Amino acid sequence: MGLDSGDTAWILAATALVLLMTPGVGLFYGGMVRRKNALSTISLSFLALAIVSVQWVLFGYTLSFGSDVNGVIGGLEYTGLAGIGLEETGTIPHLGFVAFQLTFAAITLAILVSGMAERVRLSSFILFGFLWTTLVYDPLAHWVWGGGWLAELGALDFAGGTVVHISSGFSALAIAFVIGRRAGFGEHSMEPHSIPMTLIGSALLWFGWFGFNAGSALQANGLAANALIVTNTAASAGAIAWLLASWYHGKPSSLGMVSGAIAGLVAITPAAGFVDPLASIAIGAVAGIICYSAMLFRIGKGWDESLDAWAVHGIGGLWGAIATGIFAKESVGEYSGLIYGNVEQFIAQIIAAGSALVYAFAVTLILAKIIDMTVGLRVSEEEEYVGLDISQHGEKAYA
Amino acid sequence: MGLDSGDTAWILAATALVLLMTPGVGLFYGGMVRRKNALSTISLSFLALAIVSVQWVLFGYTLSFGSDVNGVIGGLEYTGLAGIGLEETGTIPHLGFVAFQLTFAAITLAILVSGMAERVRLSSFILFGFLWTTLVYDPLAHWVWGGGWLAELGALDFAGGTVVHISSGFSALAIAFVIGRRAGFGEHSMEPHSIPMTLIGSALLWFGWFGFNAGSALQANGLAANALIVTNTAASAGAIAWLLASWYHGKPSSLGMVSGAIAGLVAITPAAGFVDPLASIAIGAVAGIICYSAMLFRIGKGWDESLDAWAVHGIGGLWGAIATGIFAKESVGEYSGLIYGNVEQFIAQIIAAGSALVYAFAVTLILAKIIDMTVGLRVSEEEEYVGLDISQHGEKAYA
Amino acid sequence: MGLDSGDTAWILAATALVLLMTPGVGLFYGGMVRRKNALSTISLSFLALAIVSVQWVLFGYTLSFGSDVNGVIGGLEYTGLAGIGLEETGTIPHLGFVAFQLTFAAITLAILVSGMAERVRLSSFILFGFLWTTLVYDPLAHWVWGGGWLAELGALDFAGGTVVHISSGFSALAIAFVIGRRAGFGEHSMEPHSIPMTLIGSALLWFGWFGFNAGSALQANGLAANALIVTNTAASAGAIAWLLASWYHGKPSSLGMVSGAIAGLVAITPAAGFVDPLASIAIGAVAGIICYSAMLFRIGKGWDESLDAWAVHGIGGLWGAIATGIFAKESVGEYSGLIYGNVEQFIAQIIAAGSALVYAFAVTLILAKIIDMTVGLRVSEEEEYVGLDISQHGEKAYA
Amino acid sequence: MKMITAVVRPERFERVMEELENEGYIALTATEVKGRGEQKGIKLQFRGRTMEVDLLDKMKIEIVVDENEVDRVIETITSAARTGKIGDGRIFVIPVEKSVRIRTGEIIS
Amino acid sequence: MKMITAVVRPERFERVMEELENEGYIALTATEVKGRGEQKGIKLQFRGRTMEVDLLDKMKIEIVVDENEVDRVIETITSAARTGKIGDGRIFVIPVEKSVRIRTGEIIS
Amino acid sequence: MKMITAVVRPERFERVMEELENEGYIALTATEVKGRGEQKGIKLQFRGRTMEVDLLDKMKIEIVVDENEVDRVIETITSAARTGKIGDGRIFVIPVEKSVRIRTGEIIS
Ligand SMILES: Nc1ncnc2c1ncn2[C@@H]1O[C@H](COP(=O)(O)OP(=O)(O)O)[C@@H](O)[C@H]1O
Ligand SMILES: Nc1ncnc2c1ncn2[C@@H]1O[C@H](COP(=O)(O)OP(=O)(O)O)[C@@H](O)[C@H]1O
Ligand SMILES: Nc1ncnc2c1ncn2[C@@H]1O[C@H](COP(=O)(O)OP(=O)(O)O)[C@@H](O)[C@H]1O
Repeated sequence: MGLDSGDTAWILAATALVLLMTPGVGLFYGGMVRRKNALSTISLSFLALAIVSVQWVLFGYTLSFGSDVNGVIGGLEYTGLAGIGLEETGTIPHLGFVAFQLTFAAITLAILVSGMAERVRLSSFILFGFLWTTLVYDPLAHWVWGGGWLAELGALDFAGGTVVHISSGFSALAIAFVIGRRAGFGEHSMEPHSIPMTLIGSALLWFGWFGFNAGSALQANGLAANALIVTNTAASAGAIAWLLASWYHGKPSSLGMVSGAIAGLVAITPAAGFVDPLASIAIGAVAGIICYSAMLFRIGKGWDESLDAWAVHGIGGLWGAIATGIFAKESVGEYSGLIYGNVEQFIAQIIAAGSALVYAFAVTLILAKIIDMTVGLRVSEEEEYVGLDISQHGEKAYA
Repeated sequence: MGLDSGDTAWILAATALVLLMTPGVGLFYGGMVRRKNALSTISLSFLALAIVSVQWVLFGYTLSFGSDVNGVIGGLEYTGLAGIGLEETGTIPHLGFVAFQLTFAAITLAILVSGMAERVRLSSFILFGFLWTTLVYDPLAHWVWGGGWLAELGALDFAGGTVVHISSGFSALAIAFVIGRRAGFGEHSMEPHSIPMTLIGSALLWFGWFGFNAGSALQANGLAANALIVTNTAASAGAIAWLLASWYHGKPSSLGMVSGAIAGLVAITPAAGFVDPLASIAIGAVAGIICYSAMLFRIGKGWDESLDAWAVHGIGGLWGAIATGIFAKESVGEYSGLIYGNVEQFIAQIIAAGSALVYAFAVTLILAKIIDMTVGLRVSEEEEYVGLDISQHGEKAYA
Repeated sequence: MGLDSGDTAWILAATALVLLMTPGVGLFYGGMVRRKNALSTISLSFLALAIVSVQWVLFGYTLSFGSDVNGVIGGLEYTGLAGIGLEETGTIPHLGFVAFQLTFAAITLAILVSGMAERVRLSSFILFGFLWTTLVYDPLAHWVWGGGWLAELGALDFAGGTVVHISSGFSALAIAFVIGRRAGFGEHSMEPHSIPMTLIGSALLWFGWFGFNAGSALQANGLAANALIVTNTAASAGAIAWLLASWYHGKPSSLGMVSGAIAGLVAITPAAGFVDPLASIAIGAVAGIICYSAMLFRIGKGWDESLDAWAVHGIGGLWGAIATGIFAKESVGEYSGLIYGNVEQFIAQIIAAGSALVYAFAVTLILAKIIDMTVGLRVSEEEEYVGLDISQHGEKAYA
Repeated sequence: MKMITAVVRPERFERVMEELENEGYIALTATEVKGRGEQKGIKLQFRGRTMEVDLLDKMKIEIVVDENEVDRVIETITSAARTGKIGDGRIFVIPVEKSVRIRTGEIIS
Repeated sequence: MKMITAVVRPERFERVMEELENEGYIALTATEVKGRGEQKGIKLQFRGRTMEVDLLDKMKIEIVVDENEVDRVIETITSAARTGKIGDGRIFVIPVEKSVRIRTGEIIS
Repeated sequence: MKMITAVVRPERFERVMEELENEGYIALTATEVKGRGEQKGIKLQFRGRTMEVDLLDKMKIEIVVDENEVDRVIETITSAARTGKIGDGRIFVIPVEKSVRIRTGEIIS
């Protein structure tokens, strides 16, 4: 096909947009924790970016996108990005594709912070993060996008509902189970120390998500534009739905509004290149309500999956995967879903989502358990009481 | 013409840039209010985005850009974006155009928050916002850009000086008159609770405005580059002018500096595709001084148009519309202005700006009055005293 | 060649990205100062942008990129951007190139704030900034990129390691020497008032740097993609390296982590179009360690180059210039470095970096001294005690 | 000497400062506090339910003066801070046994 | 009257507020403070070294009550704020010579 | 017992803490406050006019000690906080009638 400068311009811009989402998650989370853990929480996002960036160049990319080995993992030909010069893949530079995909791997790890916020040891997070991205993210990316067995199955995941959101959401839950509740959880309130910081994070996420979803078209064309507008619509519908649902139960919080927007964004992610704008209203609105309910369920259960990655990314991603199988419309992305009579697609979606869910949850549980039993995942009681900013970083967020 | 991937890449990126401006306005405003209304103020911007996004997909777009009906409104053929597939309009995807325009509609409503900040009921804002965008924004967008009567007249508005800024600025004033002054206004000082937040908002606005103005070329070409550089220059000249003017009167505040930048950005908006860089210095600098004077005038009058949308967007937009008629240069955008001897253009600009002003102000006044008399626009005295964050959202911004 | 819409789309987007870096530097610095100087510090970045933007249009661009006069400065043919219409240079609009380059000039001045933070007079900064960009930045930009003598010499500087970082870093040191230490420096601690603000700034810098380096390809192609991925990798390696180094010495601070990221970004800047991803790991990691050591050295010396522009930009830029001469790889950017046997390139790099360093340091020292002796560079003791926000701007950052 | 501790509405703080200054009482120390009065703050109606906002922002002012100044200070603060509505605040007078100026070390009694 | 000044853990502040309310002590003033106890805060182990975090966040509560209420208030606060671990805080009782309600100007007792 | 309330420059706070610790006075409570002294803060010259900055950031330290320790505490604070320039602050001594350790409920007198 040859390089297309327009497609390349878009993939470069989209990569920048998605890159910003990782610190965006950090701010989103950082505002929700207590003041004494603000820096820790934001820093773990930056660290996720730094660790995954280096790992991706060294061998993450090749594990994900190297030539397929038995449907489960990529070969090692791109180790250290060897042999990738300035040439193109499709209509964009191969290195542009590498960089774009890298930003997805990075943010996925950053989302996981939710399950261990305010209590994880810095050194253990680094170790865990490095292993998790290698053992969970890279295989999943290969299965779905790298020519692995889920791709073979015909499962659709436009921009990472399964690979990014189901995997991170359920992994966060697994970690939360292993690391245990924060001291005082359920006994006294743990109010967000700066909701404006969370709103800034949300703004960056909404903004970056245009790169996430519309960039996943890998071309600057009508499909990318479709992905962009359904992304925005689902976010809006999700925000309104969660707001109304929480209004019904009490006060319509601004935190609920942006959580709903993220829920909508998550749910539209796998569907963005397959559904039309009207469907995206439904997908977003249902996401807002389902994820809000999941959050209430989690709180009811007393699970301290602290910043709701499970409720928003896990459950939102699951709904998105299924919704793709429901609403996919041939004129948009060449595939049809349940409402157009295609049961098979619907089933493929469920199998893919379920497999990713089980794989991510199980491997994370084991990995977290091993780390916890060896080097220890959690800080000491005193360190937690004092806060991670001082105990892990020797810093205070605000003077 | 066929799809151009470069133009498409630019419109996608520009859409993302403008999208970020809406939360940007939220932060810009949010920093200026008192701590107890910080979340409310930021949230109203997010809500403006969510409401308008859904309305736009459902029928806002077709009211604005559907086939012309008597010069006043668009037809209904694009209801629910029906019939808009992946094909292009001009050289970009039709859905890309829809999304780009959407971001303009959203930010316009967000600017209006200025006139009701720190006292509007959340539910009434939602109702008001939905009606305002339908009754004021959509017709105006149609008149100027959708083939309506102002387009026929030959009025120039490159990126929305009339549609976005005059309309939102004067509407904000109308709302301020209907809703009344904040309790304690004029009696005790109401200091901005976080000017750094306002500066962050300004940074996002300046950044996003490149998409706003240069994106309005709808192509990635020399005209877009011209729009970009005059945008930056006018912002800079505006910042310097307001700074110096306020220095002369007292201390050169940072709030003044960024207000001047926004004033410059507003003023160059209608002109960006018609004037050259030297003219943009004049346009920006004059905007800084005029808008600063308008703010002093407003304060002198005791009007509580609280965050100066009228002074900056209304008056700045008016000046920009007129300035377009003065400085337009044929070699840039094919039209000539007053200094090149074209009186007609100058008059067309004044008619267009005046019509938009009157229409927006009058309809907003009536709409706000009706809502105020029925469901009530304003919170109770106690709710206002306690602050909207607690009374409307049940939240505190900072713990 | 004719205009390429894809290349143009990328240069427009990249310009927006780099634009955002200037307020990004403001936030990065603003978080590190004491609360009483927060607005002043952020505002100086905005002011740098405003001043340089106007100067650039008037004569800065022509001094840098006008036709070469004896290898030292550009001619005056583009004064007021005269004669630059909508036509292209290479494959992008000439005005796009002007705007892109402008953003580099602006951020360079903003970086300088480090050397005078918390004590410079607002009016003197404006005067200084205007003269510095004219006397130091414009000539250097001409020497390296505008066809001046360093370009002739064959020195490589892909995106501004020499022009932007060495020049600003060493100039900041010169100013720090002239203006003197902050009152109380070394006697009592001066803790950063908001590290989250610094982290937000870092996020914007990392994001914008993709435009800075990948935009410098001036085309949307494989080279741009290479620049983008090496940029991200070096940032990550720098963050990890500084974190580990500071961990070894005490606690791994989040401030160290992002300082390391910036160090990596600085160092990769001149090299981004010449080295491959594996080299960028080395360049970034070494930058993290060298710049951290430089910071310790500076503190040991009792130099109050307050926000470490010298340690991070000056020393990081120096290392980057040399590293380009070491790691340049023919298959990436057509040049070879020391490890591929090309000693000449290595020497050219050292000469160029050294010349820029000496020129910037010397001229800045003289300029600062003259301003200090005439109008005075520094505020009075009382003004410094009260803080620059109140004394220079009449404002408080937070109410 | 006595320490007069006044808890006032934040929006009246400026006026209290000015009035005190007019009366010649310049020196004072101010703290941002939160308070709840006997009436338990403010009650809001929300969808049929009543919601109480009990901790409201207040400013606390501490002024140390000679015994014979106490009444005038109280009067000044009271008149400047009063709105007549619930939440206007309290003034407490506490004995001070010794007062030292750090700059000189002198004891002010 | 007496001013009861209690410095408590911030995470116990809510509970103290509630218990006081249950006992009928509604009015109070609260301030965010930092404190260091006799044990010099909390010691952390870090790579073989000991690091002390001596200034910890606390909440200070001030309640002015009649003399005969003092013990009950102390008891209420003590039982609500106690965890039994170092850092639970202190209560100090200070004499108040006069108390004025700004809204009415009346002197309370 | 006495409560020693000192208002000091924030930049001297650390040093005061250290000196107190050296003298064996570990326990204390600190609050960020704003203060205005008799000299009405700091006067700045601005374009021919004088501008007053009257409310400046200060740190308030409260230490409750036995009566016989009072003078040594005052001395320690005074020497650590003094710069000799306007704005160094004040120390006030207030009687404390009772002191309770919440952790144990014991009364420290
Ligand atoms: N007994 C008390 N002890 C401590 N603080 C008090 C007491 N009574 C009132 N306050 C303080 O005064 C503020 C105003 O009290 P409130 O009862 O609402 O005012 P009033 O009844 O005088 O109008 C409260 O928020 C609280 O900070
Ligand atoms: N003598 C004192 N003077 C002032 N404040 C004190 C004093 N003793 C304790 N405090 C306050 O009480 C808090 C808790 O003290 P700590 O000694 O840790 O508690 P305890 O020993 O009662 O468990 C301290 O952080 C400090 O704010
Ligand atoms: N009479 C007073 N009552 C309450 N606080 C006071 C009083 N005098 C001084 N202060 C506090 O001490 C601080 C320093 O006072 P200042 O008069 O400037 O110091 P000095 O005269 O001792 O050098 C003030 O900002 C204020 O917080």
